[in-house]
Amino acid sequence: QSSGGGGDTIELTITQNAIAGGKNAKGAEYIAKWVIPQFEAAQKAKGKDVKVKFIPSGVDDEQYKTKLSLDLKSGKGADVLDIDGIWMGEFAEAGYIKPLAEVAGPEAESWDGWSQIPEAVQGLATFSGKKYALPVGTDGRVLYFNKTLMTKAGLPADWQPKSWQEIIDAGTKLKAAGVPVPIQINAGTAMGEATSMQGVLPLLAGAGGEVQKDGKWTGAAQPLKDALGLYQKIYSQGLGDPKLQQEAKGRDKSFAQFAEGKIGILMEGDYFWRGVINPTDGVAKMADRDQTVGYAKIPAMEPGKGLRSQDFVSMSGGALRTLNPNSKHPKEAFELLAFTLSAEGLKEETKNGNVRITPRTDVNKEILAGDPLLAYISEEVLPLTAYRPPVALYPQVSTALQEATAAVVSGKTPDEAAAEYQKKLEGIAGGAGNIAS
Amino acid sequence: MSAIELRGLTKVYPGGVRALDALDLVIPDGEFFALLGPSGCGKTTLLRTIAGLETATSGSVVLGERDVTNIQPGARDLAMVFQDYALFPHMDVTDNIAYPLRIKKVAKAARGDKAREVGERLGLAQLMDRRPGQLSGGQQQRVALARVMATQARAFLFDEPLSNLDARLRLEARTFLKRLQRELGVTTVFVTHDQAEALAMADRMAVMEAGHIRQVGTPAEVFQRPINTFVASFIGSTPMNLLDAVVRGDSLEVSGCKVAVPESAAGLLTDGEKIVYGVRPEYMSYSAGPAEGALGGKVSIVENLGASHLVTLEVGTASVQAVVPEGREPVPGDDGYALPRADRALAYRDGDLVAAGRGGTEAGA
Amino acid sequence: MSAIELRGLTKVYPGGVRALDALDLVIPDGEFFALLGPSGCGKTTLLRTIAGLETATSGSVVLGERDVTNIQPGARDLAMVFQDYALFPHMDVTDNIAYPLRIKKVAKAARGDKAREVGERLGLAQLMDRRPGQLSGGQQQRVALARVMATQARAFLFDEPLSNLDARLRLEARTFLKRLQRELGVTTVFVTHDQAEALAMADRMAVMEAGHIRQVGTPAEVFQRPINTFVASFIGSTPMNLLDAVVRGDSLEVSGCKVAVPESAAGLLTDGEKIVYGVRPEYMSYSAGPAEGALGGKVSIVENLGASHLVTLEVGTASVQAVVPEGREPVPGDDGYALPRADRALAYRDGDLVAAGRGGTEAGA
Amino acid sequence: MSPRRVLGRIGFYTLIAVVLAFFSVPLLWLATAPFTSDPTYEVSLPDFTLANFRAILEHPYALGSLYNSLILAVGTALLVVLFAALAAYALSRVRIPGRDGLLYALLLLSSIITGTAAMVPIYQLAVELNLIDTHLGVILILTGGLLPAAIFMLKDFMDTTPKSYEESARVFGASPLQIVRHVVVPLVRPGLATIAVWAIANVWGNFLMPYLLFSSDPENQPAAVIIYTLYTEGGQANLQLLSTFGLLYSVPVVLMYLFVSKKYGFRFHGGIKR
Amino acid sequence: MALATSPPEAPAPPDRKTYSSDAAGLGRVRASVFAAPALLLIAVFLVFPALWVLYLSITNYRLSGVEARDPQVVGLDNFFNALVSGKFWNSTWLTVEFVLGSAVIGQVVLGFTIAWLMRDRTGPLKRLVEGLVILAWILPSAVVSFLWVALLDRDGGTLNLLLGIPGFAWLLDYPMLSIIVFNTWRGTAFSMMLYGAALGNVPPSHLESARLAGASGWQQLRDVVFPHIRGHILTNLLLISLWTFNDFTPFMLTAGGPDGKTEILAVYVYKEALIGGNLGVGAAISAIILLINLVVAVFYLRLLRRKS
Ligand SMILES: Nc1ncnc2c1ncn2[C@@H]1O[C@H](COP(=O)(O)OP(=O)(O)OP(=O)(O)O)[C@@H](O)[C@H]1O
Ligand SMILES: Nc1ncnc2c1ncn2[C@@H]1O[C@H](COP(=O)(O)OP(=O)(O)OP(=O)(O)O)[C@@H](O)[C@H]1O
Ligand SMILES: [Mg+2]
Ligand SMILES: [Mg+2]
Repeated sequence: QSSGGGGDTIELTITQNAIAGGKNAKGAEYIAKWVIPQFEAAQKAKGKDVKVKFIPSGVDDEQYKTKLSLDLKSGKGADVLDIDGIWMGEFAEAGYIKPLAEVAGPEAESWDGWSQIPEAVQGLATFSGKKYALPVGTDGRVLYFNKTLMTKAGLPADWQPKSWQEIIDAGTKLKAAGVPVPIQINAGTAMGEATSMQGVLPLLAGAGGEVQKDGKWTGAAQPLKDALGLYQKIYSQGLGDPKLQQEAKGRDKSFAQFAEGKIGILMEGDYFWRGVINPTDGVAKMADRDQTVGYAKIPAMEPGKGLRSQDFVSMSGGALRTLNPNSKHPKEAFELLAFTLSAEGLKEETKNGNVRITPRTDVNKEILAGDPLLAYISEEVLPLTAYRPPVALYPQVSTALQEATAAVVSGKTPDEAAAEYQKKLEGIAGGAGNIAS
Repeated sequence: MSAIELRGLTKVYPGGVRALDALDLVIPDGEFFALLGPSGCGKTTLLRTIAGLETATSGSVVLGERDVTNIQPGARDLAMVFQDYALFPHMDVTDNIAYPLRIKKVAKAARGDKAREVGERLGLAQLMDRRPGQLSGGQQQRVALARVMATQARAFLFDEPLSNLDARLRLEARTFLKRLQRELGVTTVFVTHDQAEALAMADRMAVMEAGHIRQVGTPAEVFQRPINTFVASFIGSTPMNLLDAVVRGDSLEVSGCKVAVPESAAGLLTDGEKIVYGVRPEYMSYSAGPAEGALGGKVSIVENLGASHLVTLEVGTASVQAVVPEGREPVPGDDGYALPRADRALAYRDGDLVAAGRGGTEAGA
Repeated sequence: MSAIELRGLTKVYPGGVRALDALDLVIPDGEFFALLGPSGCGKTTLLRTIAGLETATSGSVVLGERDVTNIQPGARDLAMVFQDYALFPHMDVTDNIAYPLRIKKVAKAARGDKAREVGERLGLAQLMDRRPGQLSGGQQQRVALARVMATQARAFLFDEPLSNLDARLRLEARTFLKRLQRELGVTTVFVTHDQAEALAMADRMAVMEAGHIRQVGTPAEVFQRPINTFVASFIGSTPMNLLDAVVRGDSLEVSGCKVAVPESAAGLLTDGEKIVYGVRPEYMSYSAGPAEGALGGKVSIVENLGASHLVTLEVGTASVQAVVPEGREPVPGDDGYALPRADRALAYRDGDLVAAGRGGTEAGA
Repeated sequence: MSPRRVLGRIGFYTLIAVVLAFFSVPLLWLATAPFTSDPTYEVSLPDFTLANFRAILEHPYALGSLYNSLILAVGTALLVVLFAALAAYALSRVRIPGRDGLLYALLLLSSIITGTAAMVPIYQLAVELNLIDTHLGVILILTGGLLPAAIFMLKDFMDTTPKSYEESARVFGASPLQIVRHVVVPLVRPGLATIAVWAIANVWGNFLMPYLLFSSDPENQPAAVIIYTLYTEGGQANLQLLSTFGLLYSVPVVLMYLFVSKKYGFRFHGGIKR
Repeated sequence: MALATSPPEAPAPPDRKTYSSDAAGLGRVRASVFAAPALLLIAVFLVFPALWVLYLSITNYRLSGVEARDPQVVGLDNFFNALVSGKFWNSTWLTVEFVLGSAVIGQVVLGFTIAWLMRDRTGPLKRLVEGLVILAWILPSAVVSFLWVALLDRDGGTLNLLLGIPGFAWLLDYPMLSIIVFNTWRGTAFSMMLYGAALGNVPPSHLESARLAGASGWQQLRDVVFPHIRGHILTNLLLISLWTFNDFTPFMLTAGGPDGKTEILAVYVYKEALIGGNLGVGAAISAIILLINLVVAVFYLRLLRRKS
């Protein structure tokens, strides 16, 4: 609902896909219990009567996105809203969101927080060279492994593979040691975006490729074939469970299986550590997480063969917080937006075990100290990471990629799967002209 | 004064069926009038047109002084009992009886009293709280009557109200209904396809066929002097014998037998003419031995009618039926002779009664 | 040889209703047997148990020599006509008639021939291609009969096959059916609740009440000497007069009048005893003036029966009905006297007939 | 008993047992999981904890959402039953040319509205009509979608009720509305009840419309939406809450069914009149 | 024909103003008033959006992106693209399998069987059976999908536990069969109730006269029952086919997978319109579904009209 200020009271609304008692409950709590009273008090001190209302939500991202689109299209929606980083392009193209400076004025550009946000993370909020939002945070992907199983298979507890071959070798050993699922790298369409982010995209980066480069989509190029080749190795040699990749609840099951000690190596983001196997409130709690679970950077195919010639790679995403161009009080809305991402606020949000990687280096330094994994990602992984292209066509391309992995898992050769991908890509991108191979 | 008067009433259904064809009829005040006819002849249509449930295609319906042809059924001040009684299954007996009063906005207490009063009169006092589904057919019929009585309508219309009852109950209901009508003195039109019912109950009756009224008269008139062969064969517990006959001087030749010319047709027949000779089985005397002027033949069937028997004789190619009193009935295979009563025998020419004064009142008279 | 024999047949429905109660009955070969009784007395249940559509709770059904109590209905070699005829609406007349043959795997051509042959016999030749919906009630009934006839069954079972017909058609069908049965000579059990039908058609009949057979006998036996007041009041076109009486020496006192002791009860009554005096309206002679031994009172209702009238007299607190021949009927309000025929009057003690030899055969004999 | 009959009995009860098993086995999970402290997809003997129920009672929207569901379901059912009954009655009793064709066309169109593609038109329509964020809006939209099938089914009911009841009331002078109130509605009550339960069951499970149309306050969201919040940020089902809430979410419809079936009996009439 | 000569005291009105002659005296005008609220709601909330969807189907409208700001009419492109894409035909074929399997065969046969078995029973057994069947029908789909995931789960699934075949992946190896059985489970109640009512209308005497002639169970069904309830069968087929065509619930079980093996049209539309944001394409496919439904309806009506 656009803010409609009655009298002197300025009414603001803020929404995100979080809700008390459910999805992202802690995020919702932070807004409702801390941001709103603090912000209102701060404004009052400035002599402004501001009322803020939080509109929680708790549904699939697609549904949240649909509703945001409908709201924004109709000139409705909250003044401050959270979106996923990869939606930025299509929202901007549709005119649903506008550059911050355009909405809130030059204050947006001169926000003091920008200086604390690394360049790469700022890129997450940048489209066509303009800043459309503030980043809410970011994440990174690593390889998790079960130290107990590794030891059993004769592998080191501080395992760090340097090439894909080492992953395969470790899988082979794990298999020999009787581990039911040596390696779990998401594949197939059932897991949706999880297959892309925790599967084919890191591998593609490891082979030195990108989905989109300089405005052109990458077709059936060698990096893709290599990435698919790794899938083939894993799933044709019995190192992974191909069935699990097809199950609608496959990802949930992979979590449960890892927690039960049935999976040796698992590629996942930091959410897995924070929200899944978290001994206190994860969905698949691992009481001995800190002792049993190890993590390693994702290696490039071979050292130096990764994206930007790196030895290790990762993928990151992250949410953005932006302004509704229809806001009646864009200045105050921006103040609210900035307030939620103030150092003080982020510290407040991430206390009591709700640690996550925030966009601000100053905050990260302080809060991540207590969590080895998050500190590891923040320090070791984020510098290597890559982001998905924030353009409208990306979701369809991602689906095509997932289908390619599915094809390989079910027995097609990487070349065939890559060729099919290229064909689909031509359909999505509107002709071969938009594709580089 | 006439209670109900129909003038040239015609009803053509959308499909083109002409269910009533320019029908004229006058029913005096207080009369119990029966409408009789075979299935599909238009009895229900006539009743429904009087009630206003069907709109007349042409002609008019006059109730008392008032032309109601274009008046809503609810405003005609009539009450109707349907063949299936149409008792509301979701209301108890009291509410069913009181329903017309409820529509007339009578206060709840008053209409309850009235319903109880009427119900008591019809012997329903014990049943006032039951639903129709918990009543026997005879009880349901009485509730339907009570509902009609509670209305104080100008006239009652009954559409075969007895045909859903047991044979036994039907007989009782007949007497009951007749007595009730006599007491109330309300003009009543009663539709039935059972001639015995019509004969037993009606003050006057009309026999319909294919949208026309063929004969109107008292039961005795219609029974004794049916105006045409249709009415003749339709009326009577046992069908009238209708036999092809040829006039031979002052007698008739019927299936090879010689019988007397019917008294009513005396002098109206020409020699050699082919007519239909009609005589009711009740008006035949039966004997085992030959008799002058009797129809003789072999007994094929003997049906027990209770205190008498219906004997079917094969006379030449024709079948002749006669009612034989108890104790004198033959067995199939016997020879038998049936002597018609000349004063009750009738002659039909081209289907119409040959008679000086003609029997009963003709339709529309 | 008996065609159908029932031994101690009992049927208790799941709800606990004892529809048949240890019933014994023997129906000889070739007989036209009528089952008569009020609604709910178990007639249909009896028929259906014979057919095998209901399983007997105890007792047995024997057809010819064969105990079929546990045999499937389809294997009992019986044919049944249902009250609604149960003609299949989607098959034409030929197919309907031929249906039992089709089930018996008779070749298509052969069964078509048979259907046509039977249909012709029943006057259906012109209708063989129609569907049941395009037939009148009477025609439908004949198709149902034809279907039964085509089977060459050991016995026919009819469940009120006439009650769906027009009053007129019913009379015709009665005669037709009776004649057909006579010609075919197939044992037939015929259920009805219409006593006139049973009397007219049956060779022998049984009167049922509440799961028991109350009386078995020829129509004349049952009509003239009903074994108890239930049968007495159930049989007869007009209900029997059943009047409270007190024995006073060699005559009876009925509603303040003195009438003769029934001949059949002579010597069997004790002085001062309270009995029920029964006499049929048909067995009364009516006169306008007082007569010795007659019941005198005021005429309340006169119903036309065709060639006679049913006169209701109010005698003291009782109503007495008498059949009065044509021409001698009174009008309501007249004084009238009805003299019972002593040889046809009956006496009932505690509901049962008081008589030396008792009328008819008793149930289970 | 003849051997054939014994065989028949055995066959009958075997079949019934199979049917019973088929329909009850999937329900086992709902009976055990809510009472298990750490439920998985496995059905196992629960440890009979009530902790999950405590947790769900603490959920800020859970109970409220059931109340919202109730409002939407009852509101929609009332409108559907009321409007469908009136329309079905009129269509059943008065011959309108092209009536059957119209009904079929509406029935077919209603299928498009249930699809996802219709959400944009419906949303924008609701915006234009100011129905966003109101229960009424959701109720009206759902009613519009359910009406054709409801009219279709109810008309069958009406067609099979004898006209003599109405005619008899009419001769007594009852007005058409009185006839509907006094006679028709009580007569077709089982049909109305059936349609009501059908409508309730439909609304009870509907997610998309309420989700889209209640944009600003989860306090208004029905259970069908709130059940989706019981996932983690990564999209994982919180089975403790989900199974428990699922049970609570199911109970009202079941109670409603039991109530209606006890009170009015359930029966359907069908058959397109030719 | 003797027309009435009007007596002077009650002159017949010159023009015959007839009043309504239907059972309740409604008349066209009042009937319209009765039907108006329903028709109005239908017009506003059903017909109008439906026509809008049909309009969308000829545009390249998307939920977001440039086309959201400025959709172009692309004519029948969406339809052509759908018709030449293997995915669409795959989906259509799957939908046909799904509708035939779960509605026409599963629900109809099972619903009829239960109604037939229970036809002249009363008491607790009947109430239990009907109650369970109806329970499956009225439970919300969000709950029901979990029940079936739990039932069919590969490792701890109740079914595998009962059958003693742990590890058998029903949803992966027999995905279509799984959702067909699921939808049969879910939707049988409607058919059961409808056929229950229909069987009540089959005159018992017809069945019995067939039995007396010696007809077997199957012969009774063929010769007596089916001809009688044909109207009900077709109403039922029409409604459940329609509903099944648009049923989205299987998505919650299989998400259209594995490998699109259960991507029925409703799921296809969901993916295109909601996940992919291609509302124009989604609308076009919806329109095609509508067309298929129309064909099915006409086919059923033909069947119904024939031989009646
Ligand atoms: N609503 C209608 N539409 C068309 N034709 C009708 C309608 N109602 C009756 N008919 C036709 O009008 C004629 C007279 O029908 P009506 O019901 O008045 O006969 P009926 O004498 O009452 O017969 P029954 O003794 O069978 O009740 C019949 O041919 C019937 O088919
Ligand atoms: N299927 C049944 N279940 C329980 N009770 C039944 C059943 N069928 C009949 N009855 C009961 O058994 C008794 C006898 O019924 P039956 O149908 O044999 O009577 P009937 O003499 O044929 O009556 P009618 O003349 O009304 O046809 C009745 O009390 C009836 O209610
Ligand atoms: Mg009639
Ligand atoms: Mg019976």
